[in-house]
Amino acid sequence: MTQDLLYSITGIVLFGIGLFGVIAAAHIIRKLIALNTMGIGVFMVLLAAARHGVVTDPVPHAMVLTGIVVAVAGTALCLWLALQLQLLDSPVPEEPP
Amino acid sequence: MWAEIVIDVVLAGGVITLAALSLVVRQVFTAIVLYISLGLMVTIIWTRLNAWDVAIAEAAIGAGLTGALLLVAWRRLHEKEDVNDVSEAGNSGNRV
Amino acid sequence: MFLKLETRETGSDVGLSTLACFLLGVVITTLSAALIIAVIVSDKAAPELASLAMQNLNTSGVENPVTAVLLNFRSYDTLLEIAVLLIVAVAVLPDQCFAGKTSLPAKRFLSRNVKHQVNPVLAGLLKWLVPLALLVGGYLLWIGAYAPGGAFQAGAVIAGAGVALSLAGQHDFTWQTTSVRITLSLGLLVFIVVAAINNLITGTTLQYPVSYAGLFILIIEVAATISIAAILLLLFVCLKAIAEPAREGDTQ
Amino acid sequence: MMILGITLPVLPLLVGLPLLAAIAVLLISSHRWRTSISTVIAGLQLLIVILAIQTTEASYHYTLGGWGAPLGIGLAADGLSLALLLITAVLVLMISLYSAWYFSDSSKATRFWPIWWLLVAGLNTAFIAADAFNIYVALEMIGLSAVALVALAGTRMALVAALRYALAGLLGSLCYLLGVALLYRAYGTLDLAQLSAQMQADPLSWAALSLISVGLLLKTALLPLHFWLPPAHASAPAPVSAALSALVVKASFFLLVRFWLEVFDPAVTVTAANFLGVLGAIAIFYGCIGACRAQRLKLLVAYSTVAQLGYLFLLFPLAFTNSSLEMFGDAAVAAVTYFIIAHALAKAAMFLAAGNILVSCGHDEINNLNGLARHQPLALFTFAIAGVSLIGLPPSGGFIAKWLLLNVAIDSGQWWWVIVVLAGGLLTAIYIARVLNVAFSQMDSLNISEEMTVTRSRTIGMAACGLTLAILTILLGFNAEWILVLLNGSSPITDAGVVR
Repeated sequence: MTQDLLYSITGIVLFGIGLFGVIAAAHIIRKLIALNTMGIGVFMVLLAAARHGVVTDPVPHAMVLTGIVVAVAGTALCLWLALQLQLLDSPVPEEPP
Repeated sequence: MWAEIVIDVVLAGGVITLAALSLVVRQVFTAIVLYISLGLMVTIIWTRLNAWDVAIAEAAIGAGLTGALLLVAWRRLHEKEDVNDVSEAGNSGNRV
Repeated sequence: MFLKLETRETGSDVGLSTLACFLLGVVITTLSAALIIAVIVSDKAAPELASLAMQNLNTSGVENPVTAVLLNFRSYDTLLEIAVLLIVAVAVLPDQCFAGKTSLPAKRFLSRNVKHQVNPVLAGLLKWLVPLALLVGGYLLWIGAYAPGGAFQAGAVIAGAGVALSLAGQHDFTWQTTSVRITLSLGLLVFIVVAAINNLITGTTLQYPVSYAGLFILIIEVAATISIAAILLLLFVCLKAIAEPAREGDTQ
Repeated sequence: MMILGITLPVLPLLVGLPLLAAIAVLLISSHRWRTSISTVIAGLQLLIVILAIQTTEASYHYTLGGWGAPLGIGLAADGLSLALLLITAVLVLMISLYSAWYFSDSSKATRFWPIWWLLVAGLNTAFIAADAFNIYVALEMIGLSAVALVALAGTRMALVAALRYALAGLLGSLCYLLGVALLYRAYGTLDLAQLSAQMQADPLSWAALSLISVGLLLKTALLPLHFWLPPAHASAPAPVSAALSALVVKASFFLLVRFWLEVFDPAVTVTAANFLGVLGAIAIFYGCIGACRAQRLKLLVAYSTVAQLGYLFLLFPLAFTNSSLEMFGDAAVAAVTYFIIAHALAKAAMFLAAGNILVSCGHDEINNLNGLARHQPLALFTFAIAGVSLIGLPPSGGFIAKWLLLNVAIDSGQWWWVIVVLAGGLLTAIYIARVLNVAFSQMDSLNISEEMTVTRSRTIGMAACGLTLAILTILLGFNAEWILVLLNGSSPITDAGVVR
């Protein structure tokens, strides 16, 4: 079994684990962890596809870099929304001057 | 050659274990810590796949910053745990 | 319907019944197995694109193939990605930032909070860590043209320095000023301006003249690094700002 | 494209212009300047699209950076793209004008305008994309900005809806990206035309097709994956709801058409196409029933979107009659494009009218809207015209759209879709009539919240925007050839130069 096949399969397994987590977990942070795990799985499939013996294809590397940045942006937005919700439920007391 | 294959198999098994563990552990905090470890382990895999650019970004953004964001949010969400239940609003939004 | 994708903040950590969990597990395992089989039985493409990228590397203006893809061959994607970051930045930016000409006293972006006591060891560590991170960030930015590194990594490391400062609690960041908004959008703005200038020079959007490609890429990367660092730091500080006051309120 | 002797790169401009607008409105603090710049740029964008349609041949392509596929990224626009770019430009102009009034005394305006323009940039990017990974970035731009705009409403319901929407959107993007990763692994390119040329009907293509389809269906909200749509579209601010229902879901549907009809067509089976058609048919009934049961006006309109999206998916069984696109592909695409445009105009008009009612009454509970006809005649008139188009009565764009759809269904011998289309129209009539019935009853007893003190000029301006769109819907019914000419000879299937 070659390295790229091993990591492709691992990537798909991670994707599956993450998918299960996104649907089954209840807590927003758990869902986000699962989403990020899915992302790592996809990145692994991409980077494994970039390996051709000695040659390494830079295009998937660039795609994964883009993907990582997009993932953190999405995670931050979700967390911000969750915190805003929390803020509606239990407003922060005004700090004494 | 064999040593490399063993390293790859161990790393692959390790990330799968960490990913599965971060799902099943009881405490959210532990899940976050496990996710950060997952990110660091994946960084090693990226270097094994000759993706050094990605490895640097993964360590800094994927594991580091995402982990910090999750921890900061967790600290706030964790406090008033018993009071808050979004599911009701979510359900009614769906049903109305 | 589809309660399973709801977002419960608390309660039990599993949003599904045991039976549903089991069924879901079976379905996902089957689908993953099917995907794995599809990957195993299919052939992999020949590395044509990889060799194509290597052939064109010498006219791209940089020596690191990943940077060449990010900022020359597929620079359009990178441009849009910076736009994605800007979306989230605007979404989480505190309301006061938009106030414009306010009566608020002009604060500096980074201010010292003397009231907050910090462990002297931590303070000493920070004194070294922050300049070091800035140095590493600058190095990553510069080396990105030749070796692994570049705007994203540099921006992330510099943002990391800010995160460390913010976590230590002795420094406050102020996002109220107009200059902050300029900093956030600088990367996108410079990228578009460079694209427009190159459109006038070469007649094609995002095509650099070969002899100046390195220079244009460096200009974009510097601006992008500043914006990426600012946005990543903003994301962290804004989340922390929502999370923090309540914590202090509780302990009082 | 040449204008006054200057060669304009039309396709890059359509992305660059909204991005510049986003930066400008982010940096400017004055409300008046912000809205004027937005209006001017929206007008400019419309002008560019119209000139692009008028001046040159039907299909465009552009090679960014001069590299060409597979190394570089290409842009492409065919008849379908141009039609969607046109409707986007029209709606962006009207919704921008509406928002200038809607957000005029609100602190939310400062956040709205930059994200709004970034959303527009994302939409234009998606409509002219010719590269699979570029589409991923476009989807993220659209998804994240749409979520941020929904959250602008700030209510608890809106935040929950936005959070669900965000999770669904990110999940969809990741499914899509895994599909692209598999494609890249097997074919070594991201360019849609090159993928299409090499495509084979093998397990990997089916895997990639399923992943990409699930990702895009999640974002288009086809029936079992629709759960996020009604709360998100109902709780967003009115102009945002209009844009979400009219444009955002259409972008992912457009990409779905691209992938099924152009890229994956050797791998698509009749069974798969029929499966989508059946889901679409169920969505029509489910959405209509949801709309009939809705208690709030905006939720009714949102459920109506679920139903109307169902019609779009009849494209797939109709186009893949006898597993070949040659017979009915063009006709089906033309009918559905017409449907998209008619629905976009009518639905945007409807949401803008609903926003008007919400602003002036302080609530939008359907049972308490008695006497609306006297209080808000303009908004109600707009709502009624848009409703006529949604039902598919002549003379309206919706009528022509359904008529074209029925024609294809009969020609291709799939009469059962005729029943679905007609029954859907009947159910639509029921929920539209329900609103009108309440609005015209007990003229004197409208419940208006006391705190609502809205200047009259503001509501009239807003109502005028909605009415303009409604009138456009009717005009579309009289001038069907406007759109059909645009599509003529450049359908995504027959024109070889489309993405190439």
